[in-house]
Amino acid sequence: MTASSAPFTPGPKIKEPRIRSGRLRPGAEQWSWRFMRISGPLLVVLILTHLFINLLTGDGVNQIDFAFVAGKWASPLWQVWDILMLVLAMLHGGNGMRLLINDYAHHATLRKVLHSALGVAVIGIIVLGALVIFTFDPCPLDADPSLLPSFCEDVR
Amino acid sequence: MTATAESPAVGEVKAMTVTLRILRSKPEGTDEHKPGEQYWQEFQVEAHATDRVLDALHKIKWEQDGSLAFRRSCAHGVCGSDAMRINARNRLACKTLLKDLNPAKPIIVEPIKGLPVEKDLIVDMEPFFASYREIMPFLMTTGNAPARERLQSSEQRDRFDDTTKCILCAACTTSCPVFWTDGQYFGPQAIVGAHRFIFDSRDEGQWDRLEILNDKAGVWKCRTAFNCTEACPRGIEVTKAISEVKHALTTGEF
Amino acid sequence: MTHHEYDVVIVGAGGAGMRAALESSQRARTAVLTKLYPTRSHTGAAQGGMAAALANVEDDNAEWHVFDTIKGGDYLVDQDAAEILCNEAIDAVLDLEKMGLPFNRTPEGKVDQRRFGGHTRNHGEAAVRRACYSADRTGHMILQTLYQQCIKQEVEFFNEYYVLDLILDSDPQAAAEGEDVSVAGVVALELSTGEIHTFSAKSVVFATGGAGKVFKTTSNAHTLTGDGMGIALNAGLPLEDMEFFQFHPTGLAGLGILLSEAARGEGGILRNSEGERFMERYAPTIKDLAPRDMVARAMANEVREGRGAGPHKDYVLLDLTHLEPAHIDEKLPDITEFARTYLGVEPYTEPVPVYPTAHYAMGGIPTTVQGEVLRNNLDTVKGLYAAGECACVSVHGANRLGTNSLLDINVFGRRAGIAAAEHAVATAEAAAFPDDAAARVEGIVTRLLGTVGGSGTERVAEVRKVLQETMDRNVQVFRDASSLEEATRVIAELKERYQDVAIHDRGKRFNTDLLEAIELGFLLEIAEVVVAGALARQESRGGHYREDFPTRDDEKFMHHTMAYATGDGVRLDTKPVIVTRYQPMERKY
Amino acid sequence: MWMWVVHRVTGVAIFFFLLVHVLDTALVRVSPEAYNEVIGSYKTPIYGLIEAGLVAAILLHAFNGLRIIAVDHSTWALRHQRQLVWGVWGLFGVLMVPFLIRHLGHVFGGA
Ligand SMILES: Cc1cc2nc3c(=O)[nH]c(=O)nc-3n(C[C@H](O)[C@H](O)[C@H](O)COP(=O)(O)OP(=O)(O)OC[C@H]3O[C@@H](n4cnc5c(N)ncnc54)[C@H](O)[C@@H]3O)c2cc1C
Ligand code: HEM
Ligand code: SF4
Ligand code: F3S
Ligand code: FES
Repeated sequence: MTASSAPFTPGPKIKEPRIRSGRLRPGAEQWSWRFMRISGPLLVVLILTHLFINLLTGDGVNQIDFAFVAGKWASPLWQVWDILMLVLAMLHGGNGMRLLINDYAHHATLRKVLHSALGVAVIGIIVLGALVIFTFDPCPLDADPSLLPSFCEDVR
Repeated sequence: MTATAESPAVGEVKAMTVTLRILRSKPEGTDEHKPGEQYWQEFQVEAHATDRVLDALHKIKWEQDGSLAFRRSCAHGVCGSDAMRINARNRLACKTLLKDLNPAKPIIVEPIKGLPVEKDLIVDMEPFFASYREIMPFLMTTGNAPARERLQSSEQRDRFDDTTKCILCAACTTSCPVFWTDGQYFGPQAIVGAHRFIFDSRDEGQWDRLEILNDKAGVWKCRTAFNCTEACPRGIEVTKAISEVKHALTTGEF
Repeated sequence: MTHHEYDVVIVGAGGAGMRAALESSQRARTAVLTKLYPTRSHTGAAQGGMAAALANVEDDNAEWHVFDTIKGGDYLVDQDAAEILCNEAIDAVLDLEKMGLPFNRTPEGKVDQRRFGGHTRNHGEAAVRRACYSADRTGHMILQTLYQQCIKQEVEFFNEYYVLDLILDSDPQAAAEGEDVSVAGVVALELSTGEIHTFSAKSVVFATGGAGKVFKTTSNAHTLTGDGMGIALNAGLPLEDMEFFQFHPTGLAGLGILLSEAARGEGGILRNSEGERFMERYAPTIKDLAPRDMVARAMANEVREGRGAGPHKDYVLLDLTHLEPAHIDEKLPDITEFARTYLGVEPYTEPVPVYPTAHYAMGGIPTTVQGEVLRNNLDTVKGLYAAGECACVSVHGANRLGTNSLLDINVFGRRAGIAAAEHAVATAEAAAFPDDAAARVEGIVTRLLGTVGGSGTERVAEVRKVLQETMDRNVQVFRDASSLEEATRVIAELKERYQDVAIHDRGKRFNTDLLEAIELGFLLEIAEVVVAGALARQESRGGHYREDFPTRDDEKFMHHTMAYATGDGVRLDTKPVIVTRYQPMERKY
Repeated sequence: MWMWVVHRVTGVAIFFFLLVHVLDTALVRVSPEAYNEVIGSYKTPIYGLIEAGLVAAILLHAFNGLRIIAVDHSTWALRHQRQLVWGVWGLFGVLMVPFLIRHLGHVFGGA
C-alpha cells in the first residue's frame, strides 16, 4: 500500500484573524449562562420567602389548605410573587434540565424527544400556573363554605 | 513543604514494600482476559519514600512485568507524558512521591478518564490534541511584522503568564466531570490554550478564538467543578482562566 | 507494512526538528516523524535561555559571542560555523518573538537578557547579559511556540513513530571519495499498531536529540537514547567528537534533575561544606559563571578533597538564600519547585544539594554549515541532513556554552530545513527505494520478539543499568586510561549479553518493552564510541578531562575525532578544525 | 466536584417537585375539596419528611448557586472556593436545624 502523494502547492498556509474587532453577539449558550445567574439570586429571595411564610409562620405545613391559599392570592402582591416565582423557576429549572439532557443524551433522536418533552412540560406548567393564579376564584359558589377563607362570608 | 533535616537524596532512607493496584488492559487480550477488557493487577515493589510513582512503575516494568505499558519521558514534570489517575486523582507519576500517598495502603493507578484506553495506562491522546488545535493556538497578527521585536510591557506579559506554563498533559481535561459526561466539551486545556493568546497584547485573533469558545462545546459548558485546577501539575489556575474567558465574552473586556 | 512517499522527511520533533519543519513545509511536501508527541520532546526541559547579542540591556555584539563560543569550546570549535551561529542568533531570537514566544521583558518592553556561564563582554572582561529567556522555562516556550506554528502551518506529523533505520542508495563506507551516495528514506515502527512503515524521501533531516541515557546520573529524559546517532552509525556514517560530553554542574544531588545555570546567572553561589565560595579559587574573574566543564570539575574536586557537604560528603551546595524570594519566584520558579518537590529543600532558606549531571552531547552526526551530513571528511550524503543535539557542526567544540544549544537548534534547524527542501525541489526523483529496505528492522524486531516467552536470558533493564553505572563510574568528569579500559571491557561484555535479552511483552500494539530493548542497542553503540574516542584522546580539553593527561595538547590533538562502526569495533579517524580568526590560547577565566 | 454533583441532583429534584407542586396547586381551580384532600396527604409524617428533604435541597442548591455566581464574578471567591463550600454547608446547617425542629414539630406534633 502506498500512501497518497498529492501534488504539493508551496506557500505558507497563513491564517489571519477574520473578526477584526468589536464584540461577538452572545450566543444561545451565553444567554443561558447569564440567565441562570440572574434568575438564581431572584429565586433565592422569592423561594425562601415563600417557604418561610408557608412552612414556618403560623402553623407551618398544617395551616396549608384551600383557605390559606385563597387568602394569600386575594392580595395582588402574592399573585405577582407566585407567578414570578413560577415562571422564573420553570425557566431556570427547564434550562438546567436542558443542559443535563445535552450532557447525558448522546443520541440525537433521544435528545430531540427529551428536549420536546421538556419544552411541553415547561410551557404547559407555566400556562397552567398562570391560568390558575389569574382566574382563581377564592369563593367558588358551589363550595362548602367551611372550606373557604373567612372573607368569603362578606362576599356572599 | 517543610525541609527535612537530612537530605533524602543522600541520607539513609529506609526501603519499604509498597503495593500498586494497576488497572490494566491488553489490546490483544491475554489468556484470562478479552482484548481491551480492563482488570486489576497488584504488584509489590521495594521502594523508598522519596521515590516517585514513576520509579515504582519502572521497577515493575523492568523487574517484574515488561508488558506494563505507560508513557513517560522527562521524569521531572515538564513534558506531560505521564498523567494518570493515582489514588483517584489525576497526577503526573513523575511528580508524585510515594511518601505523599500513604504507602501503607495499596496505591491505585488507572489511566486518565474520558479518552479511549489503548493499553494499560496509555490512552488515545488524539481527541485531546484535536481540541487544542481547534482553538487556533498560535499568534495571529495583521499587517507587517516590525523589524525588531514587538514591544510588550512586563505587566502585559504577566497577564497571560500563568497559562503559558501548560505542558499539554491532559490532567485537567480528563478530570473534568463535564468532559466525562459528553466528550463534546473542548475541555479546560483548550480554554487554557486559548487564554494564553486571548490575553497576549500582541495577538489580534482573540475574537476568532472567543467565537469558537462561545459555541456549544465551549466555555459555557464549564460548571466550575474545579477538578481541573486541582489536577493541574503546573499549578495553573485553570478555572480562573476559564472564568476570565467567560468574562471577556460577556463584557468585551480583557 | 505501509509505504509513504514525501519530498522531505524530518525525524524528530524537538526544537531542531520543528524549526526545520516550519521551513521545509513551506517549500516541499514534508512529513515529521517523532517517537514522542512533539510537545514531549526534551527541548521543553531547557530552562535558562537562548544566547543572542541583542544588546537590549547592555553593550554586546556578535563578535564577542563568537569569541566566547570558541574559547568556551576550548578551541575545538569550527570557527566558520560559530560565526554563522552568533551572527544569525539575533534573527533567530527575533523570529521566535514574532512567532509569539513570551520572552521576559525589559522595562522598555524589549526582550530581557541575563548572564550565563562563559558569556562575556569584550573577550572575557566581565560577564555579559546575553541570554534571552522566559523565566526558567525558555525551552518549554520554544517548544510550545514552534509546535503552535506547526499547527498554524498544518505540518504533517506522524506521532509515536519510532524511526529505526536509514536507507541510503549505496554503502557510504564502500563508496570511493567523491562518489555520490544519496538518501532514499527511513524505516519506522508505529507504536500504536506495531506496524512497520517505510518512507521514501528526496531529503531526510535527522533531529533526534541527545544520548544522555548512556549515563546513570543525567538531566536527560528516559527517551534520550541517541537513536539518531546510533542509526547513522549503523548506516555506515561517522560520529564526530563523541568523547566530549558535558556534565552540568548543578544537577539535584542523587537525581540528576537539572537546576539551570540561570540560578547562578541570577546570583546563586556554589559553596563547599565549609561554606566557602570555592569557585573564587578556580576562576577568579567570573567565578561561579565559568564554563560548565570547569565548574563541574571544581565541584568534583572539592568533593574528592573532602570538602563535600552532606552525610556522605558527596555533593556541594547551591546557595540562593541571599536572593529575594520575590526575585526567585519571578526568575527561577520551576527549578526551585524541583528542589522542593524532589529533595524537600526550601531554596529561600536552605542551600540546595547539587552535583554534576550528564547533560549534553557536544558530538554527533557530522554536518556542514548547511546541515548536510558528512560520510567522511569531505563528502556529504546527498539529501541527508542533521541538526540539533544529534548533530555536530561543530559549534560547541569540546564544551558547549550554556544557552548556545537552544540557539543551535534554531539556527541550524532552520538551515537544515531550508537546505533539505531546496534539495528536494531540485531533485526530480527520489533515490530508488529498495524492496528489502525494511529487512534490517524486521530482523531486529523478529529477533527480539522471538525471545518472548523464554529463549532470552538477559533483562533489558539489567544490561542498561550496568552500562549506565559503568559510564558514571569510569567516563564521567574525571577519566583515565584504566577507567576507560575498564569501561571498554564492560561494554564489550554487555554487547554480548545484549544478544540474549528477552522481551516480556507479547503484544504488537504499544510494545514499549520492545522499544526499550531497541533503544538499549543504540545506547551500547554510542557508549562504545564515546569510550573509544576518550581513550584515544590523550589530553584534557573542555568536557573531556584525562587525569593521566591533564593538559591540552594542541600539537597532537587539535583535531576532531571521527568514529566509524566497522564489523569489528570502532575505527577512529581525525578531521581538521576550521580556524578563521582566533588562534588557540590558554583558557583562563 | 462533589458540589457539582450536589448541585445537579438537587436541581433535578427541585424541578420534578415543582412539576408536581404546580399540578397539585392547580387543583384549587377544580374545587376546594379536591385541593384540601391532596394537601391533606402532605400532612402525613412521610410527606413531612419529603418536604424537609425538599427544603434541604432548595437551600443547598440556592446557597451553592450563590457560591457559583460569586466564583464567577470575583477572583477572591474563586481562590477561596473551598472555604466557600464549607460556608455553604455551614449556612445550610444553621438554617436547616431550626427549620427541622419547627417543621418536624408541626409534622409530628400535630396541631
Ligand atoms: C534539563 C535541560 C536543560 C537545558 N537547558 C538549556 C538552556 O537553558 N539553554 C540551551 O541552550 N540549551 C539547554 N539545554 C540543551 C538543549 O535543550 C537541547 O540540547 C536541545 O533542546 C536539543 O533539541 P533537539 O531538537 O536536538 O532534540 P530534542 O528536543 O531532544 O528532540 C528530539 C526529538 O527526536 C525525536 N526522536 C528521537 N529519537 C527518535 C526516533 N528513533 N524516531 C523518531 N523520532 C525520534 C523525539 O521524539 C523528539 O521529538 C538543556 C538540556 C536539558 C536536558
Ligand atoms: C433558590 C435559588 C436558586 C439559585 C440561586 C440557583 C442557582 C443556580 C445556578 C447559578 C445554576 C447554574 C450552575 C452552573 O452554571 O454551574 C443553577 C443550575 C440549575 N438549577 Fe438552580 N438555582 C435556584 C433554584 C432552582 C430551582 C427552583 C430549580 C428547579 C426548578 C433549579 C434547577 C436547576 C437545575 C436543574 C440546574 C442545572 C444544574 C446543572 O447543569 O448542573 N434551580 N442553579
Ligand atoms: S492546564 Fe495543567 S493540567 Fe491542563 S494540560 Fe495544561 S499543564 Fe496539564
Ligand atoms: S473541572 Fe470542568 S467544569 Fe469547569 S472548572 Fe474545570 S472545566
Ligand atoms: S515524565 Fe515528563 S511529565 Fe512526567
